[in-house]
Amino acid sequence: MSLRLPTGGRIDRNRTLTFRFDGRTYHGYHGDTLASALLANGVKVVGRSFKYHRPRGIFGAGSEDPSALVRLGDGARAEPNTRATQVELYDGLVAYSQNNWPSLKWDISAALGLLSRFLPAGFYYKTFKWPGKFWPYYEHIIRHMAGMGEAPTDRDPDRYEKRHAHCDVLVIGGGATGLSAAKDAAAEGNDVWLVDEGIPEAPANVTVMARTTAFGKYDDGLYGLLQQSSSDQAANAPRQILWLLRAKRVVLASGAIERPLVFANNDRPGIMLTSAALRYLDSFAVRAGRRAVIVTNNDSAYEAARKLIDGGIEVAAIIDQRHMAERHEIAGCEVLNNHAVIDTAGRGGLRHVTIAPLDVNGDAVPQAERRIDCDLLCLSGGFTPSVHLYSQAGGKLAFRDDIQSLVPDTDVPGLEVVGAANGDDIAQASAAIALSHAPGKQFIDLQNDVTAADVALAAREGYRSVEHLKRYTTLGMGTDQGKTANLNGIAVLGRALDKPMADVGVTTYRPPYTPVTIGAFAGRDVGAFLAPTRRTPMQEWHEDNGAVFVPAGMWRRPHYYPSPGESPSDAVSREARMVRQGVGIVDVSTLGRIDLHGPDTAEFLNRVYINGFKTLAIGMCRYGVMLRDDGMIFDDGTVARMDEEHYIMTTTTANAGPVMAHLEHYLQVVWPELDVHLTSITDQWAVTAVAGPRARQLLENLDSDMEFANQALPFMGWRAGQIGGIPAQVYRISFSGELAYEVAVPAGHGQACWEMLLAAGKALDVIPYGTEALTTLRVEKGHFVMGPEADGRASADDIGLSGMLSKRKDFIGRRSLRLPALAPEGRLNLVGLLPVDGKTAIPPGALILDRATAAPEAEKAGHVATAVFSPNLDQPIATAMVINGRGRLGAQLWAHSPLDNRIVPVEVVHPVFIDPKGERLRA
Amino acid sequence: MSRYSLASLVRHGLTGHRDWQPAWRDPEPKASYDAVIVGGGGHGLASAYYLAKNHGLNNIAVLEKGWLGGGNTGRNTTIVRSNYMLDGNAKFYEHGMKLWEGLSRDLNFNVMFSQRGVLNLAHSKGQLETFRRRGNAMRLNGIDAELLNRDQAAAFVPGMDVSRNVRFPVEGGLLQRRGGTARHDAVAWGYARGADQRGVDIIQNCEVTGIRRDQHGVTGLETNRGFIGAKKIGLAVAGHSTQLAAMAGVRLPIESHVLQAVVSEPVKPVLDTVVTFGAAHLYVSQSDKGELVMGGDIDGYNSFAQRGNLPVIEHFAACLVALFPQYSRLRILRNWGGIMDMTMDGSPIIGTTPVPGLFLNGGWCYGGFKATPASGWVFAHTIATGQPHALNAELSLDRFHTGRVLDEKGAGPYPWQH
Amino acid sequence: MPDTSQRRSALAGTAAGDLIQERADLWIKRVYGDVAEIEPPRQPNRATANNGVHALWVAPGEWLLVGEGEEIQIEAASSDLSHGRTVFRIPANAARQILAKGCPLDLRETEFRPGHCAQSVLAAVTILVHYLDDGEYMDIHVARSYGRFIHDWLKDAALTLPE
Amino acid sequence: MKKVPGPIHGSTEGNNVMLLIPCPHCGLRDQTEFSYCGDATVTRPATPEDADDAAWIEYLYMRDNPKGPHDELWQHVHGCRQLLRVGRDVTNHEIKAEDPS
Ligand SMILES: Cc1cc2nc3c(=O)[nH]c(=O)nc-3n(C[C@H](O)[C@H](O)[C@H](O)COP(=O)(O)OP(=O)(O)OC[C@H]3O[C@@H](n4cnc5c(N)ncnc54)[C@H](O)[C@@H]3O)c2cc1C
Ligand SMILES: NC(=O)c1ccc[n+]([C@@H]2O[C@H](COP(=O)([O-])OP(=O)(O)OC[C@H]3O[C@@H](n4cnc5c(N)ncnc54)[C@H](O)[C@@H]3O)[C@@H](O)[C@H]2O)c1
Ligand SMILES: Cc1cc2nc3c(=O)[nH]c(=O)nc-3n(C[C@H](O)[C@H](O)[C@H](O)COP(=O)(O)O)c2cc1C
Ligand SMILES: [Zn+2]
Repeated sequence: MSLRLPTGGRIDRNRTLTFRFDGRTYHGYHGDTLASALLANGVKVVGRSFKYHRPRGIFGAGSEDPSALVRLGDGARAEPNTRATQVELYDGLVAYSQNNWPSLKWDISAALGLLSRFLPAGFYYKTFKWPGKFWPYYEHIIRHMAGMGEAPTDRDPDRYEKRHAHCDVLVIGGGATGLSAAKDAAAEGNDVWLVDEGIPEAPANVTVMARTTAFGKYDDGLYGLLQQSSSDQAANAPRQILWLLRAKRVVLASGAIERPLVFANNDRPGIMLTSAALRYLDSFAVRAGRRAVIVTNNDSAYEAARKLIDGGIEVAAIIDQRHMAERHEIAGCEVLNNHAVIDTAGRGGLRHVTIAPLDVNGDAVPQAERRIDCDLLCLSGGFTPSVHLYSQAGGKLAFRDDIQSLVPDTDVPGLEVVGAANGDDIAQASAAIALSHAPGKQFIDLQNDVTAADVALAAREGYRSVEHLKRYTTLGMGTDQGKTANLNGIAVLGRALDKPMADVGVTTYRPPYTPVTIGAFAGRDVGAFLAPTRRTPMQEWHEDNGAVFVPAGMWRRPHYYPSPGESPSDAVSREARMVRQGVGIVDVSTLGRIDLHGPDTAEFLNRVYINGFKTLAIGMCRYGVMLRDDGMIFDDGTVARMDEEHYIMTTTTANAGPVMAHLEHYLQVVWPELDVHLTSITDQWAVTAVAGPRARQLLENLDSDMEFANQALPFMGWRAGQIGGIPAQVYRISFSGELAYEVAVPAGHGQACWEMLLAAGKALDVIPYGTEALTTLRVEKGHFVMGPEADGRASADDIGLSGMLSKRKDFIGRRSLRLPALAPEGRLNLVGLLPVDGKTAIPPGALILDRATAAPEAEKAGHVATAVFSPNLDQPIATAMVINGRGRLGAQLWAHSPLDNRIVPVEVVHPVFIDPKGERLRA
Repeated sequence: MSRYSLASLVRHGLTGHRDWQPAWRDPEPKASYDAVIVGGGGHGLASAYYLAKNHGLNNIAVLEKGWLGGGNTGRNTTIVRSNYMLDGNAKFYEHGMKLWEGLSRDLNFNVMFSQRGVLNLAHSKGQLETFRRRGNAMRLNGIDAELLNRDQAAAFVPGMDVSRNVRFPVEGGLLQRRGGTARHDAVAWGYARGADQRGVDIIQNCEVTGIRRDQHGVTGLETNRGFIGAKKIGLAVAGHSTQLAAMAGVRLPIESHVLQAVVSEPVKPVLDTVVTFGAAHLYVSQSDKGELVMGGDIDGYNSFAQRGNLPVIEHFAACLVALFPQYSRLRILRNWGGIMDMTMDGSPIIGTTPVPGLFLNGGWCYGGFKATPASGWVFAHTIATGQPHALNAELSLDRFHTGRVLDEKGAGPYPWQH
Repeated sequence: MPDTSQRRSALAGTAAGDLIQERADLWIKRVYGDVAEIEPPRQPNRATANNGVHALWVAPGEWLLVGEGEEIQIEAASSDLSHGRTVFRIPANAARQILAKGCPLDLRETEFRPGHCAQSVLAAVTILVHYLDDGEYMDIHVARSYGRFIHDWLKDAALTLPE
Repeated sequence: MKKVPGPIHGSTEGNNVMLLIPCPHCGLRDQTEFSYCGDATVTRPATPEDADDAAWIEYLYMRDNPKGPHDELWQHVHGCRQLLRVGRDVTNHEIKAEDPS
């Protein structure tokens, strides 16, 4: 009879599926897992272990399995370290064994096993230190030996989704306990969700989520669920869905996981958990072996034996480690009490086990050992309640001696643990280890190859805390997180330290319960959706007209608009020159705009800016600078007074959000008595700056009811009217030092306005310019900006703005100006720099030293803030922050850029290079 | 105490490893010590080690409330670098880098310091210029730094997506080749073993609950294992500095925040360096065991819970997939958090306090693992001599009283923004 | 008064979808303090409607007026946001499924009903969801500069509907 | 005139004390709708000019940073944009139900 039974199981025998493992073709049925199908085909070895590269087989039947890890799929869909026990079989599935070379059967690194006596836990801490330079080579070898599967090298073609959901009751686990809890809760009229890693029964009025793991408990009743798509799912369906479920009440019915027993060579393929062997029979009609031995320390083995026998598996013997007066009887099966398995044999599978009686100390008596032939050894070491999510939720555990396990001990609000997860209905068990002196390795963690000897060594060397044990030996740190290993580790450590298990403690449970795909966590936040992109009302025009873009926060702003064949720097120089000589327009819609309404607005502005705002007249604007309370410059911009109680503030692009939050904070928390309403209106307006000596001419060419002559619209004035039928506001504000206006229209008319401006300027040779020309113009004019000059460490005085600091009122940050650190002496000042030779570019990001060579101890005099080529001065210029810079005008210093080996002698000059008197902007 | 070497490993291998000695003793606390360090993390242990080694003190103890290295030393993303811009930080961290380079041999314990390079990616011209300034400052401080353009960055990190049509294209980056990673636990264990060998009492499961002082200064500590006298006390309790300082009546410019980290399932070597994504906050490297180790921003609110929430993890994952779309199918294996001292200027505090005999080592924010050797070195100096070392002179607590803060990011007194 | 018919949509140049319609014809005003002309909801998360003008609670003492026809004149101080927002109208059932993919609001029918509104976040962008009284549609408001991004996002999220 | 509402009362509905942040206006909302704004007990000197250096430094830089209940400010940035005072236990992130007062 083949290993597959003719009847039974939850498989569909009418749907035969073909799959390949390590290049060979096999068949299975719909409803199989990869593991059950491999077992049915007699495949025993499916991979190699982490450290010693020992053959590894199928050990469990679900997420607890530490060892049946394969690579699923090819190419971009390859998925390393996949647990064969949880892969639903589908037609055409391909899988490969891992961690072996050249093949699963003949693995070179398995030779390491021979050296293993010199490679105990933590061996790498003790060696490879000498000679120091060799470490990279040693490390290279260690890294290649370690790792498990291979990561894919191509972009993941699949789609992942994320969903927010809410329910009254979440039941985790669809076993008998979970099902009845779900039914009860639904009967009470609750909105109930039931999730299970497998495919549970589906009661009425319950939202049942199959193939769904509750992987983590987070704050606010939030549970992370990972739903795996079924192999039958539609092609465009997401591969996995990560649910963010908020449940008012949670029932944890996650069951218990069977524990292995510890003895020499307990890792051979063919050795598995008894519960797994039963699952393969029940669910898949697969016999995990033909002739079995069961080794146990509890009563559950006997019922299991009957079921195995019923399923057609010969059970040669039950080896019960317990010292019991009475022996259970099972027909056709030898039952031995007070015996243990002390060794196993077989290459690429199991041939026989060696058993021996135990002495009074629980140690095996080697003289009395004997062999039993079998190809399946079922381990029945008791059950460990799955308390992971309970522990993540902050629940505390207590050790229960009768079942040799940790169980929930304290209440967690909103979370109820029931069934086997709570330690209920679990058979009494004795200790999971019976020590033998057989020479073979006694594995505790089958994935990370941690043995009982490693645990004992750790204890001997002082790594006695259970957390030290874990980190020194890597016990429980594999992809299964020690679901079958940790309790046995605690038991062995307890023995080594001569401590009861209850006093050993347990390592911290952390999410995820089973590993969660990175793509699922990323969900929809991939590609263009990684972060929002903002568009100005004129974005399309910029795109259609060849702008090169630069990121500015969430925006992408035109950097420059190259003409055909023009280099970037030529384009920028042309744009900056054209503005100074003629007229240019630039999209400044990204600047933050805030509407302020209310009777106390003037008072509020007065407290927010360093300069006074009470005298600002309707129809006028004022430039202002804001500080943080620690005295550092926070932002700058203009405020226009629209009406008696209505003002509009502009902020820098990057700070639009932070300034709004800053204002709200002071308004709501510090000065709640002020009656001011704030609304962000950045998105309502499209704003174009028109700058250059011909700016007024351009505006006058428009079809508008506004007048732009100096008397009608003076510098820092604003007017409202219409342009070509569009309502508009025109502000006479300049950041370039030129005659300039900002034209604001409702956003939906932005592009039309932009086009009208270009048309009106056509005869004037108007050009659009980008942010790089804007930078060039403002450096020529000596304007600081947030970032390069005011980098969060600059005071108003540093930037040369002390004249603006009002002496007549208090304002945010004023008090800090009296702190010793803000005394002017020794601070960095904003200055201009010119190359001494008049032509060498000043390296951006250069440090300023007062000598030509950089001795390591050289005191730094400052740094270059913004360096540009000025087309209007026809030479490189820069702004810089220099210690006591204002006192050093005319001095020669050196700009050092060791990154690209440049040293440029520079002269410190006043930062305003063009029109220091401001005649052009008032023209 | 036997030395660790290949020879000793072979010798013990032949005898079944039965004769290895404990890496450190487990002594009962004495009634009093010349100096007591509170906190058995890397910093506390390194301080004790250098107090013994450099300053000849041996009547000293380290008190740890839990297990050695169980604080942030045991839960960080292990990045070691000295790529700081401001002098006060740069010189200090660079001293640390030099100590790292000889640490395994000095401790006779392989801390697996791996100088695989730390690459900070830039995604705009502006960001690259900021890096340029930092790189130049580093070079002038004698620290290695290279500015990579996009092609060089792509060559340095094979497999990274440097295409133009992505949300945050890579424009280049700042590389410190001498930067890298180290085996975090080994650092704690190596220092503990070294200190123990020099006579330091390392006392685990000993929680400090109070600090006693008289008019002259500190006199000792209340602990769950009784009173322990001490002439000098050094606090190195990352995350809990405010609590311990408060026991002596000292208030600090520090808030505790949670920083999370995650590891993926282990895979064969795919990433040979440390990469940080500049457009949002993510750093990633691959451990010698094979996991991708990732960290990023703090959760952003005060916390002592040592665990965080999902939004941050979702963000790590999104950033990783942006940089390495091929890692999307790998899985997160574990996720944890650590409680960190966030200072008001983002820089650490090491030095004296207003209470005579009480010294503070804290405020490490995101970055104290790399500081471990340097921090121990200068803290030992400060405790032994009562005066700060030249390297921690600028890292004094006093700087907040004058406003002379050391704000690398210019973010101001909002710790959750540093 | 801006002529809404000539307003250029933030979505100009993109393909329109069937499911997700832009409401380009609305006027929108944020008003502060007492509004005599219309009875605004006193309760958060609620909207009232009079003669085609909806008043949505947005903050204490602040409402959003959203209208389809002639813009009503009001005495109280206000900020015009007619051009500053992009509004999507989506059949309620689809909206619920789409929003669940990125917005943490509890939009279950039992919780979020016609005449309700709520401000929240979707893909890191502030949104306002308004469940129209007819029970058939939800309006989703976003700042105009994010209009294209959110449109793309919503369309992409709708690709796999129904599930 | 706006005021910062007093301490907020966490919901104990369904026996589920949670970090869903209770906005006194909008109701229980997801944390991602909010931004953290620091310790609410820090008070800015009413007349900063009269504060001595020590008092000003206290306000700017020094924090209690209690390990336990923490009175803090959150702003409902993606909602009504109000700043709220929230009592949260920073050891387990629970927002405490407090007596209405
Ligand atoms: C997720 C994460 C990632 C990080 N990544 C990096 C990185 O990549 N690179 C980097 O350089 N830094 C990183 N850091 C920061 C770094 O981990 C820390 O700055 C550093 O480890 C601090 O070391 P320490 O010895 O000061 O503190 P810890 O290791 O935390 O040691 C302090 C010890 O004090 C003990 N203690 C506390 N209170 C008491 C008491 N009352 N009595 C007795 N003992 C007490 C604690 O139990 C603890 O063991 C990261 C931090 C985290 C959380
Ligand atoms: N003989 C024994 O010692 C023993 C041991 C265990 C259980 N049992 C018996 O089994 C019966 C049923 O027990 P039960 O219902 O408590 O447990 P169960 O093991 O039958 O069911 C638990 C279910 O939870 C699922 N699960 C666990 N963690 C999950 C997670 N994080 N996400 C999603 N799904 C998860 C599992 O896939 C499993 O289907 C009980 O009556 C008990 O007597 C007996
Ligand atoms: C660099 C590094 C690598 C880690 N690798 C693993 C790992 O491979 N497997 C694992 O389970 N945990 C790994 N961890 C996480 C630890 O298990 C643990 O979560 C962390 O040290 C925090 O401790 P705690 O979870 O006990 O609080 C790693 C931690 C660090 C810092
Ligand atoms: Zn709100």
